[in-house]
Amino acid sequence: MKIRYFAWVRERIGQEAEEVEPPLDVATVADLAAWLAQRGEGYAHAFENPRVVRAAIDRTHARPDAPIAGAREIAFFPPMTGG
Amino acid sequence: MKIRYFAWVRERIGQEAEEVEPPLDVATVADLAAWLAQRGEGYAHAFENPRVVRAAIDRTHARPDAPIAGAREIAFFPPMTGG
Amino acid sequence: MFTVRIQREDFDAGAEAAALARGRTDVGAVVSFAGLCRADPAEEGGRLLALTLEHYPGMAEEEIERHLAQARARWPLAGATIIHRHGRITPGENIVLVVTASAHRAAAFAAAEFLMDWLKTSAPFWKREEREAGPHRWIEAKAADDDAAERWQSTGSDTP
Amino acid sequence: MFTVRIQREDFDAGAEAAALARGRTDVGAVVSFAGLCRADPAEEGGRLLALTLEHYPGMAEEEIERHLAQARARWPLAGATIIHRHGRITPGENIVLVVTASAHRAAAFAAAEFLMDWLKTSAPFWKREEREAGPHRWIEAKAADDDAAERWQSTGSDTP
Repeated sequence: MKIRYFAWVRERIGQEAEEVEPPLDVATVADLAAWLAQRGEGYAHAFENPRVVRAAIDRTHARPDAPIAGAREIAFFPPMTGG
Repeated sequence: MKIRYFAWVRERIGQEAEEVEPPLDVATVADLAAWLAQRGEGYAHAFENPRVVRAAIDRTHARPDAPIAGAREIAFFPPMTGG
Repeated sequence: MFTVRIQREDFDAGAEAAALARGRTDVGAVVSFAGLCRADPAEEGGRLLALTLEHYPGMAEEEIERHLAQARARWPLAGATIIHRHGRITPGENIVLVVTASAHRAAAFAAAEFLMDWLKTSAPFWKREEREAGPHRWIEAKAADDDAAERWQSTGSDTP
Repeated sequence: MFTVRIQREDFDAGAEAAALARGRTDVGAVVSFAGLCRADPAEEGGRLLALTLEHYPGMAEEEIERHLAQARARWPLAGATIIHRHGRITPGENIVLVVTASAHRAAAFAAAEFLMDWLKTSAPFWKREEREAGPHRWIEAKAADDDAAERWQSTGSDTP
């Protein structure tokens, strides 16, 4: 499963993308964020307030309780500030 | 007092503008319209439904009960269809 | 820069909009509305050949200036340009332009809509249709336009 | 003609708006919104030198296309063009363009506002500020933008 990071989530984690294989009990977007947060200092910093980190599954906005089974690409990023 | 006519009010009356001296008991815009309506067939046609004819006193929209004393230029026209 | 022009000639909507922001760094939003002459197919009297716009010279400028002053009192505008054409205008041609510039988009959008709604109902312009068949006919005012203008009368909110 | 473009290069707002109506006689209203980079004086960290816009390639286009499809389902549009730039943008430069064309002005205005409100809150773009003094800083999302987008959720009316 490919994970992508944007804006300050990317900066804190220190990379744009990576391939991960989370354990089977990581079922939702929120589970995945919590699992990633344990992978190191940068990850912990990025997910220190999980409510402000948004996610997309296969390029579509996803809520924290969205299941990740079958996803090819999951992205984490701050609230959008385009326009 | 100069009277100006626009759009179908102008067409029905057959002229763009004229100078008139209404009697002193013609005090309001509505009085003036009623007085003008008696001046001939075209005028009667223009003012046949006085509620749809709008007026301006000295280039400012005026209601039927607006006094005309002191006015230099009064205009009559249909509801606006610009824009 | 605030400009009102009543003219027979066409205008360049893009150039007018660009001029409001040029050389400035306090404009974050430019909203432009261009109204064009449409020719809907198969209307009564046949295809529309042209509109002729009659106006009340002098009052047209003054009335639009009054509404522009109201818009400036109501929203923080950095600039606005309003152009209304008169004379004979054929389908596809420009009729009216309203451009508003502001720091923020809500003010620019609201002011542009406010100005257009008032232009429609209170600027002294009248449109006459020229069609393939049938006599020339003055367009009747639409109740929907009066409603659109009246939504701005409530003083409770800056957006309708 | 419906177009969504994500690009680094500047755009010509006037040319894009003109293109939507060119050669057509069914377009009565063209609304154009251009969002520009502002530099407000005397902010914390000194004068703004530039914004850098990061985006999620692929998702940015798809997300905007989804909102454009919603707008087309909701209002009768003859055309729309949405352009969003990314990369480094200095004060006074264009950031975003939304142009909508319709037979009538209410639809063109409502669709343009709808698209801008959703662009602000759901298109995957992030702005980072570069100022004269102090570190680069990511701009925080505004609650007002979420409110602006949410007003379109009520299904009762086509205008907020």
